[in-house]
Amino acid sequence: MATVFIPAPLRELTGGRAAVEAAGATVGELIDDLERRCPGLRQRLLEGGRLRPNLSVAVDGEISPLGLREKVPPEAEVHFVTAIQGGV
Amino acid sequence: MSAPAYQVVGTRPIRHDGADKVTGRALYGADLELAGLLHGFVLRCPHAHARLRRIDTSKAEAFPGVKAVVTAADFPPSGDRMVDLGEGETPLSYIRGNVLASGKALYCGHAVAAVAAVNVHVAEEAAGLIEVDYEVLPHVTTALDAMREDAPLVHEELRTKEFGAPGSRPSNVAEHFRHEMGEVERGFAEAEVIVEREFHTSTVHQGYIEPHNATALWNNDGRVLIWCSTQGSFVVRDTTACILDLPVSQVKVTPLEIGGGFGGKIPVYLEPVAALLSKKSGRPVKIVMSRKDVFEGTGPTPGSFIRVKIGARRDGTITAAEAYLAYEAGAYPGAMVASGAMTVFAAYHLPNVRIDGFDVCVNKPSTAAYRAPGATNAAFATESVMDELAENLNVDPLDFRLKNAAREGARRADGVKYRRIGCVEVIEAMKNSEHYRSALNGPHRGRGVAIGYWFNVGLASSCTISVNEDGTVNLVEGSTDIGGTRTSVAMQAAEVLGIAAEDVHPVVADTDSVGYTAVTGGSRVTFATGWAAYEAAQDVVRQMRERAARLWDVDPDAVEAVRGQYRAGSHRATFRALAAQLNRTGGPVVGRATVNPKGAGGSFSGVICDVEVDPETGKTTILRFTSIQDAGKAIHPAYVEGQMQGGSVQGIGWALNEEYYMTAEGTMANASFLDYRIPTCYDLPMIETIIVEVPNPGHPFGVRGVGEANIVPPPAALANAIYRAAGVRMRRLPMNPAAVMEAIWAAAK
Amino acid sequence: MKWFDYAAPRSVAEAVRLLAAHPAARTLAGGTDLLVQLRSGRKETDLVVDIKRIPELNELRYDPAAGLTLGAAVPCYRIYQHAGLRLAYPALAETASLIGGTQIQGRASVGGNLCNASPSADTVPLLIALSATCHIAGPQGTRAIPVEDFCVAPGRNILTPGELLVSLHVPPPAPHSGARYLRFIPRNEMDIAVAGAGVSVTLDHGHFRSARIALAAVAPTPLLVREAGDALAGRPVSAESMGAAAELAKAAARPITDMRGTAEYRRHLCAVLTRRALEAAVAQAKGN
Amino acid sequence: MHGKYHVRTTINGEAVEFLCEPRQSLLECLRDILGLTGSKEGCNDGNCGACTVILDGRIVNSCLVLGAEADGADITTIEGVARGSRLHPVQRAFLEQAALQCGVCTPGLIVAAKALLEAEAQPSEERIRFWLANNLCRCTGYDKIVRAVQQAAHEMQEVNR
Repeated sequence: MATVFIPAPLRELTGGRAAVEAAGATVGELIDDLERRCPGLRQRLLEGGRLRPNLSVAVDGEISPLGLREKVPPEAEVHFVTAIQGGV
Repeated sequence: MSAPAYQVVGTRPIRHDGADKVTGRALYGADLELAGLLHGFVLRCPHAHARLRRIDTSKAEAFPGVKAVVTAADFPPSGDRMVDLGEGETPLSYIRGNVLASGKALYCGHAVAAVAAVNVHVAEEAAGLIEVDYEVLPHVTTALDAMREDAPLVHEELRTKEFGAPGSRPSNVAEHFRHEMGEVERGFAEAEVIVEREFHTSTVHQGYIEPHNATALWNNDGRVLIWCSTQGSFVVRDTTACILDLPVSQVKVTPLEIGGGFGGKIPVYLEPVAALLSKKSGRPVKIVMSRKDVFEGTGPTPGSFIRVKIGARRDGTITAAEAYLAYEAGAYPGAMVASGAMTVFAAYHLPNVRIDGFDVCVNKPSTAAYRAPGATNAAFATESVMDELAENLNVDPLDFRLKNAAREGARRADGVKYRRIGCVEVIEAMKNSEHYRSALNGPHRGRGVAIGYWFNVGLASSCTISVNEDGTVNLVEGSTDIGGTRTSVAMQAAEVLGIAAEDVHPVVADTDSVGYTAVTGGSRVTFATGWAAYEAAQDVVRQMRERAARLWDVDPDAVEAVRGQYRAGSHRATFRALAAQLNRTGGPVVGRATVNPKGAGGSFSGVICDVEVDPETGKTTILRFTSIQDAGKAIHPAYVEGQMQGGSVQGIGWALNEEYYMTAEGTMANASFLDYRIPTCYDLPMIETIIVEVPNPGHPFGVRGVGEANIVPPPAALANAIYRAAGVRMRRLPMNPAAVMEAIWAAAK
Repeated sequence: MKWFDYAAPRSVAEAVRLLAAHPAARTLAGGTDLLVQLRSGRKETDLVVDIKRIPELNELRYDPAAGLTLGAAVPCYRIYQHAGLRLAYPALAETASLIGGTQIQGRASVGGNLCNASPSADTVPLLIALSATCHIAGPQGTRAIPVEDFCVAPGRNILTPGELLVSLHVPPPAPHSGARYLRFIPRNEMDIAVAGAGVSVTLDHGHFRSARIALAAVAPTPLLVREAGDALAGRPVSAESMGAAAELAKAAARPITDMRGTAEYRRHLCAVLTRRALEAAVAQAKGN
Repeated sequence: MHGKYHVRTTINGEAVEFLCEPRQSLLECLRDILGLTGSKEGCNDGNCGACTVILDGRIVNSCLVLGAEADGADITTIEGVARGSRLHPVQRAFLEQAALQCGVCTPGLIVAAKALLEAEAQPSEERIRFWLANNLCRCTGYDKIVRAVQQAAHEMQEVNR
């Protein structure tokens, strides 16, 4: 089971919880499991079957360019963060 | 365990492109000459906000010497396609709209049309004959004004994105997000001292000395050849292909030397325009921006309004922190407020924290990255409030920071856990420095400190290394080199190969000749491209071990390679010796690697500065300035020092004199290097540097990108020093003499 | 930049003829103001008359009895390289080394700075304080006017079409006299004065025999404040007397607010700079 | 087409003739007519110093000099600083001190520093910083540039002794 941290604006859908356990080998599967536990979350995270353009996903603290296809090791931590652009 | 003794890493070789740079032979974009070359000039909107009712280019097209005129109408339609160009997903219509305005011009300086002619004087005169029917609209130029209900709308169709739930009514706020951890209200209830302050920062520009330039040839075979000064040749290729609706393979970008960027040369401005002009005229077209164009028509960093509230107990432990960040995105969304939010409290371990970020469109040039984008604005607020808190708690400002410093395992406000970081080590290095321990005597003098963080990025890089028979190697990579990274990348390959850095010949190749390489930004080149060079060199070593095995008739696994010495049993050979026999042992050896590394360890930076403030004029003189930064492992120490000194002086300029001085009409009054005051040589003391090395476990040599964190602390450190020198807390940038004088008068009332 | 023709007359007469025949012509000395204005479109012309090859405009002669003759086209660097001038007029040498930066001083001339007639011109307040006179040649012959009357409005000088500033004349420094120009700029160089004060003083046994005070950037033109200088005549050299003169100078200022400073800040700086300039001029006067 | 002006100069020790429009600056002539692209345009209004050349012994911003004004003048550009294949001490010092990053301000700074060291043997740090105030650099923060000029001054002193 991975621990998914819920961004503040979405905690209304998780009964105020900041973190939710969920099962899944990839981020996509995790979101499907989350949707079962807290309906409405998927629609807030995805757009057209992909992560919303202004969102990134971090698995164990690492922003992943693979998005929904990123593998999620057991006991991992998953965060949905606002997409951050690099810069010099 | 003591750090491994490296042969090349940590030394200071002369940069490979040095001779060209000091003799004037180095070829920058504006220096390019091509047969039949035409010169372009871009006509820009003089109004802060205007509808483009009609553009009549007939007189310009008839002007003698003019060969082509283009407007946005010449672009293929972009529809609602989204593109990811290394800066996160963005609507193509926004990117294309910023290259040539269509429908509305959103800021003074917004490109409206372009002319190509036999020389730039003719092009400029002809551009003056283009008749544009502007319907001037009301404008708004600050975040707070733009957030009001009645504010003029920059984009009528824009709705505020709130984490997946778009707002219903039109707004200038493109996005609002919130990070929250723990219980903030309870935290503030436990606090015995609370400081809450509001801060304003002005729009500032990266200020690179080389104006943007681009040369394009729409060749007769349909390929678009581009030569330009950019931080991302692949970004230019992909963006230009998208805007012109061409397959990527049809665009080839050759990056020439780049005269500074600091994030401002990541976006695309001229290349698609030059390409269109070339297509219409059938000749190569070069466009070079004037300094005024660079200020008004490229991507400064956001002006911002920030409110920070921090509570702490008497024992100096922070119990809660809250931040409200409203950043000006400029004409198109994307104000780097997300990175501001991520770094505003990044230096501290906070149990209870809430951060609200607002990305607000205004009628100003569309902002681009500027060295740790968003972090300097935020740190100016946080580090000023931390200084006030330390004073209230009667504790040394560094001890107060040390007590709350973020350590490995601490969670940032967005929940992500820190890996090994050097925040504590940087603060301790500041405390133990000769500068901090030295006395500062004399009236009207003060010392200020501040710290800052940048998370750095990995992203993709490619590299190939081919071995020459004389034991040297040719290294091909795709990262445009602003600060000497050709050398810091070559050094990492040399270390693995066990040869001298001078024996590696690095080349920054065009987009046809090297694998995809992401932007030169996010302090990533020495980290990520360096890693690609490390892996490519390992690939070479593997192949050389096979060649030795063939020579000695042993199993390749039996061959050991240590610092360029190959051995198996009694057999011995140097890299050079093996290289000389490549033809006999199987032909050329080429190592290759592509990386998309994680683990780009963030870098912490600190500043100690002593100032004197003239009580009669408010002018701040910097007496002494020290920058401290964690580099993980300094590959080329002189270049690390150079990044720290350059970032510090940009931070000093941002703090003391740089601003976009906007007129009531929403135009920039000081679009020149005379009145946009970047620091001169005569305004500064030597910039002392202390390099801290807390190795980044995520990199073969422990590298942390150092390019950006160093610009973050200076404005706050200077504000804190000015407070001790003149007794006034400055909460608005720039802290120029007039502002400090007015604060002194106000305090005296 | 719009096209224009170029001419380089070799004599004053030839220059005057050219200027009279082309009312829209612009004279070019160092070019560090004119070329920027032509390029930005703030000024336009169809003929640039380069006056740097006319002998009289390149004259730089100091004679203890007659004083200084400074050709209008003499670039700043020649001023502060001239040993005699440095001794007799140290303030003028120092002011010439303040303008812009080294490269600017390689071209910019005091005559050009004066003809450009910017309210914040750095050399003009000091020339006023030193009682310099302008020698002008034109179709109707030559005339001389005090430098304080040369600038008439922001960017406009007194020259009529066909007239040419040939040289400036500065009287020899009186015994026990001193001068100084101080300006305030946010940076330490490469800046336009937010405010400036040029003063000269002549002392007589611990008292002021006379003083002249002129300000930059606080009026449509560089401003001679007679009453501030006259107020010092006869008074003892003291903080009070100099402070009073500084307040009079401040009172005469009519600054505007623009991107380089607010009116209130400029008025405040007038008093500070005048006092500091007087202190420096007095120190110098005591020295010789 | 309007008439062009015939200019005869000496550039880096060699006699050079060219035709230019009166409105073309010396910087434009060097770069676009003579192909000497070492001098750079950073602002075109005399505020950044990237176009610094030596004109009749004095450093000037070549963007604020008309090509026509250079008739009969002696000009040294960055291309003329090295002695054949041997770098000038200032050039070497800039490399050894890593006194450049992007390099676009480097030609102007080297020409300015060379002129300073030919006029003054051991300029103080203050003097160096005052002399170079017109040469803007955004990458280095100037520290290593000043040290490079000091190193070159020391070396040139050794050579002359």
